[in-house]
Amino acid sequence: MTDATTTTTGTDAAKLLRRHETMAVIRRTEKAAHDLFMSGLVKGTTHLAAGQEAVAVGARGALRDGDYAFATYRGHHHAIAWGATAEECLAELMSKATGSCKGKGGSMHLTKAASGMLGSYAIVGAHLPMAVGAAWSARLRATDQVAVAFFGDGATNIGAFHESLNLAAVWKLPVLFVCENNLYMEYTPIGTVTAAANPAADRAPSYGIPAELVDGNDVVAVEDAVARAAERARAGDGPTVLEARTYRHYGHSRTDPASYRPEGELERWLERDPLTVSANQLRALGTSDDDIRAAEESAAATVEAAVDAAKAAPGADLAEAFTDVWADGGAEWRT
Amino acid sequence: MTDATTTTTGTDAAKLLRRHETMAVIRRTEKAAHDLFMSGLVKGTTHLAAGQEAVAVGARGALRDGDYAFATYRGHHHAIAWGATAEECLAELMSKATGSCKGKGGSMHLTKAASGMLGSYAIVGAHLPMAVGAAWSARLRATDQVAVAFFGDGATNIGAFHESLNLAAVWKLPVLFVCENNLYMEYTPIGTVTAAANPAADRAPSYGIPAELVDGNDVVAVEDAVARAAERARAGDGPTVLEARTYRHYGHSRTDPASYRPEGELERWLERDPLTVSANQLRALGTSDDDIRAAEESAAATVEAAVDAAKAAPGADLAEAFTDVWADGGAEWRT
Amino acid sequence: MTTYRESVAEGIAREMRRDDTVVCLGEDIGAAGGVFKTTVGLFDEFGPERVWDTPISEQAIVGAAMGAAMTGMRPVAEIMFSDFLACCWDYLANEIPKVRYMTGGQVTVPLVVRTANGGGLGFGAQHSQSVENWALTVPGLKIAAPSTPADVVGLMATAIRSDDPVVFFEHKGLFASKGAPAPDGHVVPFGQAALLREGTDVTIVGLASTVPLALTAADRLAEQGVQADVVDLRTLLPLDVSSVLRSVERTSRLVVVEENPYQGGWGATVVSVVAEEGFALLDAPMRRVAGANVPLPFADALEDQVIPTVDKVVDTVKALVDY
Amino acid sequence: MTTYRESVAEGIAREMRRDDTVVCLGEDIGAAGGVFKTTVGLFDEFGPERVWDTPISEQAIVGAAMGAAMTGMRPVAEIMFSDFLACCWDYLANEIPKVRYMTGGQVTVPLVVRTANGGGLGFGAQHSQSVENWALTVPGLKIAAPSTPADVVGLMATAIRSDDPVVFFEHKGLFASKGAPAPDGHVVPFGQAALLREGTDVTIVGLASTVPLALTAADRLAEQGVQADVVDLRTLLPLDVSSVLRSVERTSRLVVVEENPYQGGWGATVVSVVAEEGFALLDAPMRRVAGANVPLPFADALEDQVIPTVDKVVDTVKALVDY
Ligand SMILES: Cc1ncc(C[n+]2csc(CCOP(=O)(O)OP(=O)(O)O)c2C)c(N)n1
Ligand SMILES: Cc1ncc(C[n+]2csc(CCOP(=O)(O)OP(=O)(O)O)c2C)c(N)n1
Ligand SMILES: [Mg+2]
Ligand SMILES: [Mg+2]
Repeated sequence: MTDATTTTTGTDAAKLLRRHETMAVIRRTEKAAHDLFMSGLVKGTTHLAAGQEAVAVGARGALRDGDYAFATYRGHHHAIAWGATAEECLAELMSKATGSCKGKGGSMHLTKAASGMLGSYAIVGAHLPMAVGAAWSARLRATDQVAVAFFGDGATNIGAFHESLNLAAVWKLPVLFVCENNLYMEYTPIGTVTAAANPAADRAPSYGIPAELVDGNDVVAVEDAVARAAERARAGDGPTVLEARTYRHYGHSRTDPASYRPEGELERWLERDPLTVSANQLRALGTSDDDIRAAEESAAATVEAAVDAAKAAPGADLAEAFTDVWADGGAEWRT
Repeated sequence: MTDATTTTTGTDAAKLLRRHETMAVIRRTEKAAHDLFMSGLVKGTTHLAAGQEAVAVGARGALRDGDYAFATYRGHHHAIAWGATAEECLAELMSKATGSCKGKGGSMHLTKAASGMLGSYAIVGAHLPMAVGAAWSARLRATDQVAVAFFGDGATNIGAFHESLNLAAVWKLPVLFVCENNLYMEYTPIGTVTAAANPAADRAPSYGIPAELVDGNDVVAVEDAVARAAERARAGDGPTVLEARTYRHYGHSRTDPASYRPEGELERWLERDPLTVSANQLRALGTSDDDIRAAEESAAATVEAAVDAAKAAPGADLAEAFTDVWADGGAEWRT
Repeated sequence: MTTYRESVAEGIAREMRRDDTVVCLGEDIGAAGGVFKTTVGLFDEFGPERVWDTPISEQAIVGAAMGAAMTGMRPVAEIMFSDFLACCWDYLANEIPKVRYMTGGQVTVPLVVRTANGGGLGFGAQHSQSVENWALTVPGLKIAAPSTPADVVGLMATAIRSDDPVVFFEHKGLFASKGAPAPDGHVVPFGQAALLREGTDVTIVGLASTVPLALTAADRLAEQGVQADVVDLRTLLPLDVSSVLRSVERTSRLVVVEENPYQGGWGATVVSVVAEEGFALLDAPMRRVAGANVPLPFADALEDQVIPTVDKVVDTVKALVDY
Repeated sequence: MTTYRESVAEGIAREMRRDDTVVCLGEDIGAAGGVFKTTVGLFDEFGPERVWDTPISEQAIVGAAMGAAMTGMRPVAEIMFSDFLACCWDYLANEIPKVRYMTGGQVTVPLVVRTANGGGLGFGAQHSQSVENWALTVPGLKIAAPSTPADVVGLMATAIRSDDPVVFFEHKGLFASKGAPAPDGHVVPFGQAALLREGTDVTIVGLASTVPLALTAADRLAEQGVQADVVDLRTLLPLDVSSVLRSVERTSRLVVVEENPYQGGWGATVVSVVAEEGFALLDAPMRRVAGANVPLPFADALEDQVIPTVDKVVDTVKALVDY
């Protein structure tokens, strides 16, 4: 296992500025989701990814069109990184007909299948075998696609994690296991319930899978690490485990004030906010503050327009309650 | 992980002769089960442990009365090592009222709860969390009991294995995970479906659990290794993984002629038959051939008598089909 | 008045005070008090040796509870959302309910698996199911599903004291509901339905969330001159078919209201017992107001389309009394 | 004549020849041909890139099948004994049947999970269950359970070609049974029950193992002057209630014979549909001959006590026609 060092190799400023803007769109979307929740326009629950943007955006940046992603209930950032618009995401959260899942999925199930983002799953760890299966399928169809599963530190303690890593290793499949270690499973510090310091990376070797620890708040570092893993995967060298250390700015879900956090922890992580990190990298690459601000303003405008459009959209179509069970579009269960 | 070397430290000849006799009882019982199956007196299926006797007998030898054992569908040896009589086992296989489970369990579920052998489970891996729970219970009740789970190499690829090792490690529980690696999961060589050369031992370190490889055909080696693990467990130092390399003489189950075995493999293992190994050790300790033969004849007589008694016993009591669902003894589901 | 939510912790606490062998385990149930705040106070009162936070390992949670139950403890395991019972279904379906029988009575498994069940809160397809019908497919489990705060306490007492394994369904949609607190020493036996309202025209059978719904419907029906018996089953197993048959004897009409999907729903079992044993009592077809045979949608307007509502019950009963 | 067992491999092979995207995975299904010998010949004909041996990892097997199905393949996953569906129940209950709906139709999951179901072979409590009722609790799954060799092939064709997920229950007790081989290109549509015998006195509905049992019972009843319709449902979902209602219209009496336990059994759903929609057709109570509400015992004499038998069906029908 090697510690990845941040590098800007192969990263040009224009590309990084695009990543920065996507991260800003995610950040604004999460803020909007939070505010809309507070004002009663989003119901149910949400799990916001503010603070973790760099993992999704870096990973997508390293991958190709057609590569598959599987995400969790904390999956807004993955959906947007894979091309879902802020509008279709927010509309989904607001139970609108224009939502990406027609209001049938909600925050926990954002999906953008058209660009390979094959769903957000709300049973912890359940999607890991699916990603293994998508990678197996790529191999069977002799494409050079890879599949990536994003999951939390807490997910590494569930049985499906173990079965997935073993099967992926035995079959040498082109799958990337990307753990977003944000230090907590809900309200419980991950270290108190896990027999490994780095829950994903420390376990990978026992499956013969190479692992890398990566700074999950550094979009460039993530992109580089995922690029290396994807290259191995496409070369037929099998799966990789990446563990990205990161932090969520909000509580676990909308009902969580996160009072279990030690004092100062959030503040320390805010200093390494992924958007701050990438802004600094941009400056180091010679991008002007004006250009950075312009990207951020563009992101803000995108999300503002998205909020307005989502608000204005019609509510979910009641007839949709009885569609999409079967591939024929219907829900008939008897003859 | 250390490779255990066979040692006879602390093993006196009289004790070893008792182990030898118990192993011989198991061997004869398995042979009887096989023959009774062939003659139609045992129905359903059986998974014989001939060849693997040393693991069960050595483990029991190292443990105390009151320690718990959880076994698999291949569990005749564990039941007998924990004090089940050949007669109650064979009667169970023959669907007799005198069977250890009244004919309701069968070969796959032999149980001797009165002496801590809390069942044989036929869903691969399912009993590992139970052993963790029994160890947790020992700790909660402040006894110094340990719990041992016996399982096969194939069981290491199922999710419950992972969850059990993690929880046992995090809670530092007095539980022993004893893998009987007999090279095959049913008809499939374990190496072809497992991302670790030693499926249990190689994975233990990633949970921070100490592991030991042990010669599973050497009852003394097993006893020593289990004694070390039990000592650690009772001292509050948590779980241990033991991987005992061994071999089953019969096929996986009664329908399996084991034609997938490479030529000569069985013969090589028969040379290291646990009964041969222990007989040699006895001779080295000065036990006479006569004494060894007497123990074996005593075992043979025990099993012969058991077969006769089981044959003569009445069939399962039909009324028992409707007992033992609930703790009150009954099966009432409505009021 | 107290809430259903608070009654969960109260019910557990009362038993933990009585009996040292009662211990709790589950995800985030300790200092955090559980994601639904249904274990608030337990950690403070009983400490970390009685209230255990676990990793996300549903199989280990329930499997360890089973091992502990077989060796002298009375564990109360929390599976956060009932949908996640699927992650440890082997224990609920194959291990816990069968081990006593298949060992010929050598062991007992006195444990409780508590779980937050049901919809109505907009949690979507994987966090909203009513899965008490899953449990009903498995002989060897007892199944409780209270509808009021007092019943939560009273049924919890029976569940924890039971030497048999119990799946205890706490309805998410009822957590905030209020009712009279349970008196001291309150114990509600299993298999004893509550007749909550007496009528002559129709029997409405409900469970957990569908009980208040049935009561509201009965109020509305009364305004229209239709008098309903409302029966709260309280437990699905044991199933109190006697109370149902007794009521149908008076009313000659049966409507079962259940949140789980129609296909494979528990209402079908109730109806089939009445079809076998109460056929002569019936003046009309039996009706089931059940969840639709679709996954649960996120949007609340859509969810209302597919789960039972007061309107659906009222309409069904009215059509039936006109039969 | 061919066996039910051979027809499983034949049914799969026909589809694998037609369609390159059909691949198989499961434990010991490759060179070994499966523990029930239901995949014999596939590995030889199609090779290791189409027939995959897996570790003992039920979640990974079915989860990987799901991922492959979402991305262009048509996987056929074997779960060796249906009891083990409990080990991957999350995929059957929460993932596979819901993903299409909860994504608003963005994905489809054309896969088959095949499994050996049912008792009668003395495999004991954890290897003998009839668990088709588990699957029936979950909207979003199609459920097939053939009773004859030809139906195995014909329903397998429909299952594999289906763009919806299918749980395919092969009955262990029928593997050795014989019947006419399926003609070339044989396809049996889902949701179309077979009327296997016509009578006027009673409708007997069966599925898989209970179909031959119902037919034998009908023969015996005919000797005693009772003429039975025997309906083989073939699939539980879609459920062909029209055929059942049509038959009851003629016979006025219904007996459902199912191997799964009475509590939560699929027969209850059939009965409840008839109770709702066919009440006026009935001249007598409906009856269910079902598994007892106990785990399955090992000894064959005990197993006979708790699963349906010809005698139980005959006795039940006779009592009913005398009603
Ligand atoms: C099988 C299962 N168990 C429990 C939960 C409840 N739950 C939802 S999120 C969560 C914590 C997950 O932690 P982690 O994997 O670190 O992801 P994070 O939320 O930090 O992104 C838990 C316990 C669930 N959804 N699924
Ligand atoms: C969950 C589950 N999957 C599959 C099986 C079928 N099965 C029974 S034994 C076995 C092989 C087990 O291999 P191993 O763990 O090495 O034990 P051994 O039989 O060699 O003692 C399999 C696949 C099962 N009983 N349970
Ligand atoms: Mg986390
Ligand atoms: Mg083995």
